[in-house]
Amino acid sequence: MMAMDQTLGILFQLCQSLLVVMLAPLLMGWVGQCRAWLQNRSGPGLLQPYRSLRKLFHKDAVLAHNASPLFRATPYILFGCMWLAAAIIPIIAVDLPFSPAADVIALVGVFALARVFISLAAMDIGTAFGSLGARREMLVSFLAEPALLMVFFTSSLISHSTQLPHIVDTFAHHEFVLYPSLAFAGLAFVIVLLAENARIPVDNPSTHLELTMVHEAMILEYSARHLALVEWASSLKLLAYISIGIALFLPHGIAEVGNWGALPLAIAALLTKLALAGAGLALLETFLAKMRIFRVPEFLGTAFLLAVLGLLIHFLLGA
Amino acid sequence: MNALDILPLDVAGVVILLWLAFGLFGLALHRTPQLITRIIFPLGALGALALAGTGLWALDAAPDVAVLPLGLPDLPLHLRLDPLAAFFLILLGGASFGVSLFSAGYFRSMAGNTLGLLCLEYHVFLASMALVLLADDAYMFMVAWETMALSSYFLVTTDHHVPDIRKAGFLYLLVAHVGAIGILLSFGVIQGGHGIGAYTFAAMREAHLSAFWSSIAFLLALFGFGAKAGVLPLHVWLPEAHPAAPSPISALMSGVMLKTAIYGILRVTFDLLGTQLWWWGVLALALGLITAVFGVMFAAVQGDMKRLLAYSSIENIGLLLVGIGLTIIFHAYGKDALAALSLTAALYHSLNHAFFKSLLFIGTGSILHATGERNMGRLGGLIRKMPWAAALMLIGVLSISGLPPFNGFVSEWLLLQAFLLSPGLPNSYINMLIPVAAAVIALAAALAAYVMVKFYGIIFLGQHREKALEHAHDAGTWERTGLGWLALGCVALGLAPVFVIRQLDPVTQMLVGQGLGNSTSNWLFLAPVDVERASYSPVYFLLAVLGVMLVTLLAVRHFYHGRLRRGPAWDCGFPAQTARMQDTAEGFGQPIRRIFEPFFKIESELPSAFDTHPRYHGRSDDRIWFALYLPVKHITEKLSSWVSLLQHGRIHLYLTYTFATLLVLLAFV
Amino acid sequence: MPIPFTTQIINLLASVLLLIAFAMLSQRRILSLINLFAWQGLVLAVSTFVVAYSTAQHHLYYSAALTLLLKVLILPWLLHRLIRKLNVKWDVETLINIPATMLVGIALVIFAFNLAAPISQLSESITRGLIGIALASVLLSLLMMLTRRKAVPQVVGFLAMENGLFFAATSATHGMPLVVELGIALDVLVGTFIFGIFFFQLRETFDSLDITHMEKLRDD
Amino acid sequence: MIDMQLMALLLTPLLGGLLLALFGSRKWAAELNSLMSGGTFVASVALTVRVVESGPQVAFNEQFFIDQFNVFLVALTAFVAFTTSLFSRPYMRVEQDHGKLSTPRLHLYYSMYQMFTLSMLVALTTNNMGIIWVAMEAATLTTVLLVSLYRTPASLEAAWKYFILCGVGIALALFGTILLYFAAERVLGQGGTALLWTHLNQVKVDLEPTVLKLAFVFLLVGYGTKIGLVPLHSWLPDAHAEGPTPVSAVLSGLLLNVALCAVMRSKVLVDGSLGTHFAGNLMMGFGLLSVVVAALFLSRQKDIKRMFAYSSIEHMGLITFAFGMGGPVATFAGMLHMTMHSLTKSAIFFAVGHAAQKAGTQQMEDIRGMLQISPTVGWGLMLGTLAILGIPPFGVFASEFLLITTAMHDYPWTTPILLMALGIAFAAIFGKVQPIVFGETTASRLPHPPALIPVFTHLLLVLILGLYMPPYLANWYRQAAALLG
Repeated sequence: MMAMDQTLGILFQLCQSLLVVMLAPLLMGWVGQCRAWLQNRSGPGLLQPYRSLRKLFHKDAVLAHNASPLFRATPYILFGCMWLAAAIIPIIAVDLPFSPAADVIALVGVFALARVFISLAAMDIGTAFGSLGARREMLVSFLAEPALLMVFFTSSLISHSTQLPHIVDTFAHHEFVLYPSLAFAGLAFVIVLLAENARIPVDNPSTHLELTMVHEAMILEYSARHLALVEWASSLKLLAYISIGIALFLPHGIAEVGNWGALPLAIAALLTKLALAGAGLALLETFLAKMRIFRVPEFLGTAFLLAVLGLLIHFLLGA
Repeated sequence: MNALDILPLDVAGVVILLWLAFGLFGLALHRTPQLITRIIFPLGALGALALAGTGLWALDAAPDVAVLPLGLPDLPLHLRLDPLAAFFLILLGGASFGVSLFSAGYFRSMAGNTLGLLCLEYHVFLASMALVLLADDAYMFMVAWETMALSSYFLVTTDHHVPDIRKAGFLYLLVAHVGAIGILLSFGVIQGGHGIGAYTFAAMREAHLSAFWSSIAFLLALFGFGAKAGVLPLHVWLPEAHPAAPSPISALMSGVMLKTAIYGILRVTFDLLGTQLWWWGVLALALGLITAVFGVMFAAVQGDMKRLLAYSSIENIGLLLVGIGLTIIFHAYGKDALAALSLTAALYHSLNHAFFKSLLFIGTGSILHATGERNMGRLGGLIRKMPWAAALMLIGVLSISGLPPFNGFVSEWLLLQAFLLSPGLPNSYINMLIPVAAAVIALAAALAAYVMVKFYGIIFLGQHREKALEHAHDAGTWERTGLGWLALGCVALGLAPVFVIRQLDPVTQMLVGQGLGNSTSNWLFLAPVDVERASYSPVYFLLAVLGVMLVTLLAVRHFYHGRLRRGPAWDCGFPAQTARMQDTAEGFGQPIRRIFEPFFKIESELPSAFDTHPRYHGRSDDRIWFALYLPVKHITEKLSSWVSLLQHGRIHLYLTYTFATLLVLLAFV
Repeated sequence: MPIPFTTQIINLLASVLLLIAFAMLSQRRILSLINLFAWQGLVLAVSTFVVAYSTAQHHLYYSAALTLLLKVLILPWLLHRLIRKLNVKWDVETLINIPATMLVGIALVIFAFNLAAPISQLSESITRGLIGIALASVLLSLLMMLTRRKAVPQVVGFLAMENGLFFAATSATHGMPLVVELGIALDVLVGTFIFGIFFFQLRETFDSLDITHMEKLRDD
Repeated sequence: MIDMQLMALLLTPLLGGLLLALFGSRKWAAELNSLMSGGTFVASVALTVRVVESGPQVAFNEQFFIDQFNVFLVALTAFVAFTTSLFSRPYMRVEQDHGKLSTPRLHLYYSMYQMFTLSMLVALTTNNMGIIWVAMEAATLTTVLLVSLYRTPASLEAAWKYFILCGVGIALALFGTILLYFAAERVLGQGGTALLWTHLNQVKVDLEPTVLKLAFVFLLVGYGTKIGLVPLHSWLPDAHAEGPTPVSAVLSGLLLNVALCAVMRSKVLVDGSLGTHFAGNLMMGFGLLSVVVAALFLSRQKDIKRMFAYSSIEHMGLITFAFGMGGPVATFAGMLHMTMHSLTKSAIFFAVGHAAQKAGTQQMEDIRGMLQISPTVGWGLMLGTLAILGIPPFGVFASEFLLITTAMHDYPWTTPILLMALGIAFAAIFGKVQPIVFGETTASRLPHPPALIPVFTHLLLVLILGLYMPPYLANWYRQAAALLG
């Protein structure tokens, strides 16, 4: 039975890993498409991200003369980290054998690792925009990261664990309880999600206007397969974040431990939830306006405060 | 004598004596500097390694006591090697092994006289740190403690021709001395009865103090050791002294010496004082948080790479103090398992900090040698000139930023776990406080990453900001070995936390009466409480990331062509990209300065649009210096000037003093 | 019990001693000051002699003779010679005016008497009350030292203080051991010589014996 | 036997004084001075060995009395006087070369130096409270001549103040002595024995307390002036700064101790008579005040010798405080501190002397970078300063540790005050000495090499005693402490 479970787990794990890496560009495309619809444009289609990736992989890479090995290694590290992150978040099944290797704190660490590398790579060439982007990215993150950690803390305190599967299990399969603290945490999480994935109002993924860009400024020097990996990693990151959101706040429908039969249902539920989240994201981006960079700390500070408030409410109400 | 009779303490004693002897040899050999660097320093490094081994050996052994026929008549010098001391000996030996190896290369071009003296001071410094750890009575402790301060003071002022360095050295020794006074007072409060024999630690352990006096002793110890550790508001010396010292010395001071202060706090709080009160922990926690945020905030705005690292040390000391504070709180409420967890976090972080901070500091030494420049605004692009140093320091940077799978992450993880386990304390205020504290820790950790990206990016990446950097050379063999050892330490401590924590068990057993067992037998998984609650496996983590990277790389290589062209960087339509367009160190810190503006005392001069020679000038100062230190100085000066009125030069007045004294005394007889 | 005649004489001499101390305190002329000092020495010598006679202690005779020689003859002569040589005959300049000084002096005397009262109770011999007078004259001389502006009166004050001490030593306690007295006398003599040397040096260096010139060494 | 040894001790400096009075102008006067001082030191060692072996001794018809307490001071005095004479040889030659001193002055210096040693030794060894006074006065007179040796306006002013203030002080001490005699005479009867300390010590319980109280006030104010207790200290910085450096060294290192020894002798009697802690309280008060005020004075000093003079006040305050506390450990600490202070402070003055000569000034802001011009002088000054500031492993720390730990137990409220004062003193002194030793130099080389053996001998002794105290030395101190109670 044990061995059976383990094999099953590994299968689940592989399954999810492949699923996320294939699904991520689609999510990107879906968000873009939704945005286009909301803005009364026809949009490039759901598969546009795949086409872009394909095109980028075919191109010749151009590297600046002074690019160092760090610059070349970063896309792989980025991609590796994001894939790992997306793969260990329980979205289709609770029992993933790889999950114990990294709990939520480690998950935050993975994101940080990727971020530090991309920021360093941005500074490697030594252009004005690269370091500008790196600086802004780190600025955004140093406020977003603690907020994210606080969000995790709230849910960890409720479920008495920092293990994501365990958290999800608590929320999804135990008695349904309303957690007011989670409302605050959820709000904070949305803000963090917007900030960390370079979405409006913090950053605009579809602009290359020098003075406003953050993420795009960092990857200006990347081309071809490197750029493809970076873009892919970005979409994985978005997927990972949305998955976290789903896992923490909407885990219902996820497959229980060793439950084969629930798997198709779980995948279907997941796809629905992802589609809804993507649409919601597009909606938010359409309604909000990009803010000045120095308003961002206030915005993220709000998230941080909300998250801490959530924690305090948890202590106050015990929920 | 049987070989089996040799005890760890004997070995430690021999190493200390050897260090002292090496120092004297070094002084004697000042005519042949190459002998000092090629032989004495590597031998000293071996001694350090031996000491670390001894510490490892002594962790599991029973405490070992020795009384030397030296010292005061009724208070001979007592030595004791218990698990706590053993752990810090490992830290000392491990970090100084790398630093000593590095020094063998680093000091090669120093003039003989200075080098001989430096060699003496360096080894006395090492020996005195070891003696601080081994001391088992107040006198021995104070002697070792002040010798440590003194030798490091001389090391700091090695380059005493620079007025700023002298100033830094003075400030350092002054604060150290004031701190030592606090420690001495603390011992005086704890003393175990009358007579000078009461000043052995053994007697102090037996002393039963009231809650009031225990608190006084704790506060004094916190003050005294805090001054050495750089806890706010006693930190002012640290960012001055660390940059002033030669880099290996900064490494030792920051990596090891600050830990002796942590050791002191632990020794007094958990070993000498019988009981702990919960509010001590709250105080330590609060101080630690303030220190951590303050340190990292100031680190972010520094332009001098060693100053930046010094402020980062303040931050890390803050984190350590937070860990200690948590431990006190848990222990005071009888939650010893949790106390063991937070104490493990603190100890682990001490060890980590010793490695990565030493690594970074000696790394700055290599950069300094290669470029002669400490100001980050004049560096840049060194990764291409110094690939070895860059690669090894990258490990340090990632470790200190608290990124998995390196060592900084492990201790941060443990600390956050301790926070998460805190609910359930009987005091609801503390329960409320702790999440806020955790939030602040998270903020500090995230800012640390910011700081380190700045540090590494400005120094190593981008284009050379100065022409002269074209001629920079990489670190030499000895230097690489030293850097390599410390980097190896960072990686090993990051990958094998379970092993390390098992070694820490006797220490936590000794201090809080409980060890931190690992709930799984699997050495790959770190699960301090329960695998259901939390677990982390750095090895799997690393393998996974590497595996994914490898798969990606192979896939990319396999399916697609590997064509690559080199071209100029894209110029965004500007006519020319120059190195001056990159972010400066100051520019990189600017957002932090803006966000935390009230905490800095900012002076800046912006050029107007019509200046023919526009110059920007700005500095961010520490408000505490102006709010606390200068007033104290002024008050003392004022008092002094009042007192000086006594010495007015007029003999009539002097006679009047005599007369008045006589009359007053006679009147009161 | 009637007080013995010798005691009456000693008490009388003690009062005279105190009177002279007051006179010195109020004196404005330097020559008179030195003369008063000589008179004080004489009183001291006589009182020592009387004590020696009444207690039949032979070494006190030597003391009396020594005092006569040193304090009445040699020291005043030396001081006269000095001021002649230094060509200074000015008035004594005081820092506080004389009446105020006198008032302080009276307060001091009351203080000294009160202080000495318990000690006087102890003594059953002739010395009753003498300690108080000796103490008063010591304090008065000290007061004189700290109110005089010039070097010579200050030294005279110093020597007058020694007189007070001698009086205490011989009359109040019937004399210290001779070896001590000899030593004291020798020291006083040497001291005076050194004073003399100093006067010349000071005058040479500062062109005056006004000690207010010597206020260069200060910290304020 | 003991008579002979004592005679050797006292006659050597006397002979030295006479010889130097005759031959002080000769070229070899400096060597003769050292030789005689060396002889005195040898005699003192012999005497010490004897006393340590066979306990307290009286000599010359009970006029002299040597116990463990004063023999330790005798040895210390003779030793420092000897090393100072070694130091003064090159120092005085340089002064002569610079035209600051003429040969007749040197003549005076050498003979007075020996007479000064003699008077201190007499004051230490005599059993007669009256003779102590006489010897102290003699010591004052000889040092007045030494302080005014340069005959500059400043040195005359300093000597004058020294003379007047100490003269008045010592006169008050005489009054105290008379009162003591007054009390003693009623118990011991008239005549020679009533001032002998050994006799007084035996009958101290019977002495009249009111008189003794009064006597002690006079003695403390009187000898306290010589010790340099605040507020009676005013002469001390002037005299130290303006006299020749060897004189500053012996004044600080020795004369102050001798005066303190006289106070201690009186304290033993007063304590016995009163049976209260009256004397101790007074001494503690003076000590504490001296420490605090002197520490505050330090930061405003510009003249290096003046600064270290204030430091001497501070340390004498500490010692007085320790003796005031009483008890075996505190007294032990006081004596240890006396030793350490004498050795360290004289070493500092030696180094300061050389440094000031090289820089041509005593103004600290003009003395810079000693390490560059003469590393040994620089290190001597640096280590000496650190030692006197109570930095371990130097012995000053050992005694301060004992002192402060005892205070912590007996009078806890005093320790923060003491330690704060020590902290202020540290900041003041170290802040000024550091640039003198470090940095770029302005000084020049001198024809005569500095006498560094005394400096480093002293510092080495202080270092060794900080880490290891030989048992016989500890026993000796302990016995002496027991004598003082």
